[in-house]
Amino acid sequence: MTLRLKKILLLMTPLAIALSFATAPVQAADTDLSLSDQGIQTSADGGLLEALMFYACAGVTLACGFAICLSKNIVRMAVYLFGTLAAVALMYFLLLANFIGVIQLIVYAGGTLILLIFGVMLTSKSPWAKFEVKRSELIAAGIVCALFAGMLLFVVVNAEWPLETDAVVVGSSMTQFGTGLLTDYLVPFEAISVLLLVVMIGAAYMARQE
Amino acid sequence: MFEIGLTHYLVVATLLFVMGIFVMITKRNAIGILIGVEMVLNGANINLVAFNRYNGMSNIDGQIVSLFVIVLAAAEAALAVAICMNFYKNLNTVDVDHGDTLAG
Amino acid sequence: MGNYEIALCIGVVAPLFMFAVLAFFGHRIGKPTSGWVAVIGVLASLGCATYVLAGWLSATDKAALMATTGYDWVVLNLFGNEMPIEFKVKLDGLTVMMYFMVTLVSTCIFVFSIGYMAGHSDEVDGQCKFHRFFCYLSLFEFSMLGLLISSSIFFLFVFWELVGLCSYLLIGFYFDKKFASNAAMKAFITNRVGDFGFLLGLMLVFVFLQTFDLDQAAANFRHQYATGTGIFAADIDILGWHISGMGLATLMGIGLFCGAMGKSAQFPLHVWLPDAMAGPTPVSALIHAATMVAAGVYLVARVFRLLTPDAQFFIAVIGCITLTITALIAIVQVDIKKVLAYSTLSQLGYMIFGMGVGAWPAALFHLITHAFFKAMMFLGSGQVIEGCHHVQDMRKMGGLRKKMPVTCWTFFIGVLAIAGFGIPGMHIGLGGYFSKDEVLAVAYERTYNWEDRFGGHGKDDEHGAENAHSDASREDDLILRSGKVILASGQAHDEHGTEEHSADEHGAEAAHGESATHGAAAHDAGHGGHHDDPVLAGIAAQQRKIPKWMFWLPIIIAYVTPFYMMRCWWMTFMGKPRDEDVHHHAHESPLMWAPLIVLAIGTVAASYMMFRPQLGEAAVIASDAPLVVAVDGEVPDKAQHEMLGLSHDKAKDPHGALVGIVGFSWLIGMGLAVLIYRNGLELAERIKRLPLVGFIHWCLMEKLFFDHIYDTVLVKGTRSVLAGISNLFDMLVIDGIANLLGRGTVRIAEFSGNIMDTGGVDGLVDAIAESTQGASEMVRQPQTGKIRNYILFGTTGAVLVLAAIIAVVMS
Amino acid sequence: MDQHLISWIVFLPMIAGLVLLFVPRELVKWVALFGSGLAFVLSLLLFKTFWGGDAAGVFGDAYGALHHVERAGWITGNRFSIEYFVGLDGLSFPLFLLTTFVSLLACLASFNFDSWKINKGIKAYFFLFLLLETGMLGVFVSLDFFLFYVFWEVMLLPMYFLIGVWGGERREYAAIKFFIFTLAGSVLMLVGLVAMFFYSADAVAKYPELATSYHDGAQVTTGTFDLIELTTNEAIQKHFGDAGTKLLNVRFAPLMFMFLFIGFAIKLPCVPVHTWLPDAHVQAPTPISMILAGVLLKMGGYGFLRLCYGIFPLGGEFWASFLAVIAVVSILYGALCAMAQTDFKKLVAYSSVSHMGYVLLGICVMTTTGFQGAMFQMVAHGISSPMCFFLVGVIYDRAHHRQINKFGGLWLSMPRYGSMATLGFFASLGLPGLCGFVGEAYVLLGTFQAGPHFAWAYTAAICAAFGVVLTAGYILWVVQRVYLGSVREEYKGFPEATGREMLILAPLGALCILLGVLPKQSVFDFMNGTLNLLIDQMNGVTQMAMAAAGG
Repeated sequence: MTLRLKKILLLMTPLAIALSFATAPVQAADTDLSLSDQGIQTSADGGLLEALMFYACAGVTLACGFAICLSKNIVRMAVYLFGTLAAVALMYFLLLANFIGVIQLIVYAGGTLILLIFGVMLTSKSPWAKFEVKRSELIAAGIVCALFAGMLLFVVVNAEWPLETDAVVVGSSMTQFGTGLLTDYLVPFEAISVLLLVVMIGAAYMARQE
Repeated sequence: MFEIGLTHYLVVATLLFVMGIFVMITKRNAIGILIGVEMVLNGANINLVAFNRYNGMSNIDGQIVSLFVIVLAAAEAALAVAICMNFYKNLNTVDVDHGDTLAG
Repeated sequence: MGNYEIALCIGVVAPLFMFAVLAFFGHRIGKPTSGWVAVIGVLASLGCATYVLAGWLSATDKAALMATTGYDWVVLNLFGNEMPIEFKVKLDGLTVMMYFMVTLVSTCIFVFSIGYMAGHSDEVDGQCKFHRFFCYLSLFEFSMLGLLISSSIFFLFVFWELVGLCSYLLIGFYFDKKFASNAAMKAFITNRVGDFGFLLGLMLVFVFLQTFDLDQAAANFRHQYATGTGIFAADIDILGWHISGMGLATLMGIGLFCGAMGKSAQFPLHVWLPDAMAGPTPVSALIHAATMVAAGVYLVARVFRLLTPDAQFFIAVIGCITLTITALIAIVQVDIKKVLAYSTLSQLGYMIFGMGVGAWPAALFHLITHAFFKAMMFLGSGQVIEGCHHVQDMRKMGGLRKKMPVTCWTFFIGVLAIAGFGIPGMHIGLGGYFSKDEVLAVAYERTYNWEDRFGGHGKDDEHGAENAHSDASREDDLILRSGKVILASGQAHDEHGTEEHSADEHGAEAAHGESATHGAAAHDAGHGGHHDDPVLAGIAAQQRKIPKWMFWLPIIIAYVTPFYMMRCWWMTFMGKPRDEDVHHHAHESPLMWAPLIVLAIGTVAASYMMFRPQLGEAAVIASDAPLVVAVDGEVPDKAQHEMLGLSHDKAKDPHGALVGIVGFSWLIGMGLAVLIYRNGLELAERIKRLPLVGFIHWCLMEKLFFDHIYDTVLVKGTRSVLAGISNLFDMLVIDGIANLLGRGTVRIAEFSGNIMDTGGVDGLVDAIAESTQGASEMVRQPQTGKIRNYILFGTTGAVLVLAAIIAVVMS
Repeated sequence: MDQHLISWIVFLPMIAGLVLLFVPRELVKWVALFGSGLAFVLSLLLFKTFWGGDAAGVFGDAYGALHHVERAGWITGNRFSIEYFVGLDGLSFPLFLLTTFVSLLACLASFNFDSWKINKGIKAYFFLFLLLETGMLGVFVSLDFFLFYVFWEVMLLPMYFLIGVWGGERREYAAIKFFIFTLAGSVLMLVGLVAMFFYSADAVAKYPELATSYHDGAQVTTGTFDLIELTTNEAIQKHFGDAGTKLLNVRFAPLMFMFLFIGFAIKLPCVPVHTWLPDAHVQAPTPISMILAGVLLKMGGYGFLRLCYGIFPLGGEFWASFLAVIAVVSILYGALCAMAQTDFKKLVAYSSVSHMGYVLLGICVMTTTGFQGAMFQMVAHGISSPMCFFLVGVIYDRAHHRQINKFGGLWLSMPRYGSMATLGFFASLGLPGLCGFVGEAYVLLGTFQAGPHFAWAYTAAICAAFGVVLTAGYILWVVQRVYLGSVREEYKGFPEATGREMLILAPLGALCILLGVLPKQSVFDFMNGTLNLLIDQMNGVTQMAMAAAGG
């Protein structure tokens, strides 16, 4: 099982990255065009190509998530997690949220994941340390989660979402972010920054050797 | 089928979310739990972004919120790893099941 | 109460008095004296007996001697009527003869026992059992005489049991010996089995004949037969077995006979008698040869009038079987007392058989002669055993004739008597020659001459004429007898008179009210010759012909008997001594051989003197019953009542018809024995080695396996299986159920009790506290402190909330 | 004194019991002996009345024929009156006398109290003993059902303690078993008591014209506990016997009969409620076994005659076949169980079951002879079985065990005792000339003559007669194993029966012989009158019922 997932992962990841970079310029071009106040109509649906890419990303995301669920080795989990995060990032791109996608790649793949690996390295005697879980717990968790998933999917599928699919992309997302952060979302932004500071100090304090 | 809509993303997000929960429940390694948390957050993020996208992109509130989420996730990760190291220092393990000294 | 009754009663009570004396003061009286005390008692009885006998023989009107007054022992209640159980002295020819015989024999035996027990009494243990022995003997004497004089079946039963008790005590006299106590127990229980039948008969008599008095019962029986009422109209279910009328009457007869089967050890209850030889030899002589075992025959003679043809046939069959098998077993016995025991059984079989075929006087005659010579032989054997220091094995004996001549020759007389020694054509013979052969003759009549005999009397007469002259030497005997016949018939008439009278009384008492016809009916049944013919026809229709084998088996045994008796005698006294030691000790003491001589004389006398004619007269008693098909092989009817003494002239001389058959059986049998045992046992041993003979010998040595079968099937079956099972059932099931109920109740009590206790207010408080605690416990349970569990619970909660929401939305 | 003779006899033991609480320990047994002895002597005075067969019965104008009557209101209310009403008739006199006699001997038998395993509390023992005697005497004399019940319970409790405290190894078990069994019976009796009271009230209200009382001729207006009234009053009998009278929707007479019957059957005892008997007997000390076998069992039979058949003859008719089955089973089954025992005392106990089966059989066929036989059997068994139990007790005192198979040859080491033992066991074997025989013979004859009325009677009589053989079997077997045979080493030096023991055995043995030889003078003359009257009464009721059914 895990072997096959590994192969899928190895096949899919570079493909996904390539595709993402293939689509990126289009966006960039848009941004350029938007500057000249005459937008280019782009329909919401990217057609077959978009579909294929979505399925690829979804597949990689879910496959890696599943692999995380199954694997017992913490290092492998971290690797699979990287796959997940990357695939999610690509999905952001497909969702026309390039900035978020980039942030995702940088912060998660770059920061958090490394942090995790370090945590692994520092804490476990052997990086391959395994902690067995009782089968009963597994079954219980499986059942509960299956139910949860089932219900959520039921809701998700059956709900009528107020959609405006004929949406028009206007302007660059970066400017919108800038204005947004400094106008509407200034207070949360500041709070986050303070929080980050506090976290940095706290983490340093906690992790230090006395 | 090839008309990818909101629902597709929501399904993926849901599954990822649930998988995260599953990982949180079934992994005794603190780092493992952290990984589960990350998955959950990612699932949530997918939702935010997807709703944003399919609400006509008139504004990007969803993306901003998801940005905040990512940041918080990073902070949380940093803090969590620090906690893990403390945990390891005190109990000489990262098995969260040994962290039940507060249980009555 | 006439003198004779008083005399008889004194004769009965005297031994009882001596019994009391010995019981209480015996240990003080001391060794030889206590024996003489007992002898005084029995001598008193003998005196009374002689007085009564003399009076009886000389009396002209015997009916006047019959007891009239009685003593009401208890008063039963039957169907609302008073029914006394009366103790009345029975005074008739039979009683007088038996009484005299018993007292005479027992006197001799008492005297003998003094000498005998002198050697034996101390071997039980340190203390002297001498007086106890005579104590028991006196008690037995009392019971036996009481049995003889009791005129009611109920008292017959009472004394019946008492003699059984004495037999038990005396067989088990050496009760420290296991075999002795076993034998005693076996004897008593076997008798009890017979008495069970006796009780059944007793109950039937009580309910249907409504009296226990023998004569009264006979009268009622006759009346009921004549009128077809009472038992002949009865129709009852016993053990799910429907039985009525004549069948019920037969059952009654057989039931009464069962008692006799027990006491006189008839097949299949014969097993106890050989073992009873464990008792001291005088006891064997008195109880198990002369008197008690003969009581069975006496009982049959007494209830003869209540027997139906079928019952009689049954009796005959039993007797025939018994006399055959026991005689065969006797051939192979080596213990001298065992030989005598089996020969006793065989002779008892002859008597019972005689009763069965209707040879009433002959059987009783044989009883008396047999009592004499068998007692004599037993005492002889006792003499031998005593002399040889308790050696009973004949193979160790031999050549004792020089050491104990008196014993030897008296014993020889006994052998001759039992062998039926006699010279046909001359009036010379001993015991069996007259008594046993007469039984055989009657059997012959019943077997071959019955139809034409029953046809009519004319035929009888010429038949009688033709062998009337065959034996001139017994004519005088006949004359003697016929001299009494008139009296007999007169007595018969008066007896009927009394019966008619008592019958009337009974009619008055009886629940069913044809008392008017009753007396008349009894009268007719009693005298009326012309009335009898249909009755007789009815009987003839029912009565059975004796099959041929039942005639020929006794004949064959008549050849076997002399053989084994002669064998016994020869092995003991003749030939060369086989065991020097034994032979050396052998001796005999006057105290012990004197009684032998008396008994020898008695044996000879009994064959000739008054017994047979007296019994012939007494036969009137037996014959005046409707269902008795034959007395002395004759149909009893009016004519016969007068003719009784004479009427059976065919049967009178056995050797008229049977001279060729049994006339010289004694000679042949004894001769054969002499031939085989002439010089030692070698020839016998060689014969024994023949193949088939060997097998037969083995079977006979094993007593045809009766003991084994009874012991395994009945005794062990009852003791181990039945008793064990019921005991287990009792302990496990019944007691178990009881305990179960008990415990169940206790449990329930505890349960409800607890509820009561904690059901109060404080209990309520406790309950609340407990429930709170329990709840908190329950709540506390999932607080494992494990984060993962919390997540799980949280998720579960989410799932539930979501489910709720979905449910609400969907609905 | 004379007009209160019975009360004196009944309560004298209790008075003695109270007295002995205040005397020094060594005098206690003598006081007890004096009490029971005086009671016995006084009861001998009763012969003055009963001699010569003048035991005219309970019934008819029979108030005068009940002897030594004492009656006084005890608990009286406006609706009911419970009287202290005692008296003697032919039914109770022999048993009354038997009770005083056996109690005296039992008291004598307890004289070696100090040598018992449990010899503590001699005062308590004798006090309870005398209380028990009072209870038993009271049961036999009381003619008021309520009083009867009270005495019944009074007798129950001391027995419980006597077994439970001074008994053998498993005494508690035996005692509680005895108590529960008997109590179960008496509860049903209590139901019967109440029901009979109220139904008698209905009866006198229903047939006032018939409800003339038997003693003063006045009309009975309320319900009554008076046993004689219940038996003889036409109104009550008519109402009880009426097919329409129902309780719990069941016919009254059979139901009530069964209630009372069960109570008495447990006491008798008969299969299958007999199992308390072997345990109680085996565990109880010897004197108490004597009392149990000699007197307590008789209360069952007495109760049958006095209550069941006196008041509910129709119930007797109704259940006759059922009772006969029980009786025959008891006879044979008890004998077989006895045969299987290895414990001497248990064997005697089971033989009691067998003998009491004859009592039930004789009663249930409802013939005069049967009743006489049953009564005689009770008296005879009351003589022979205490003797047997005491005989067992004697060797138990010497050998300290009761294993039949471990004995042997005792007659050699103890000749006098051996002779008495033979006498006693042959008496209970039913040998003619001894007391056991007459009762059995009467019962068998009485049963057999019931044939025309009950078709099964012939079979029952024959099966019962077969019990004679079994009885001989087990008695002779045990006699052989214990008394005959060669004496064992360990029993060589056994001391001969002491004077005290012979003093107990001799009267019993003498009575065994006397009753066997002169049954008429010794027993029947005293009770025949009453039994005849009882039978007449029963027949009258039966005919009345038949007439009612016909009309």
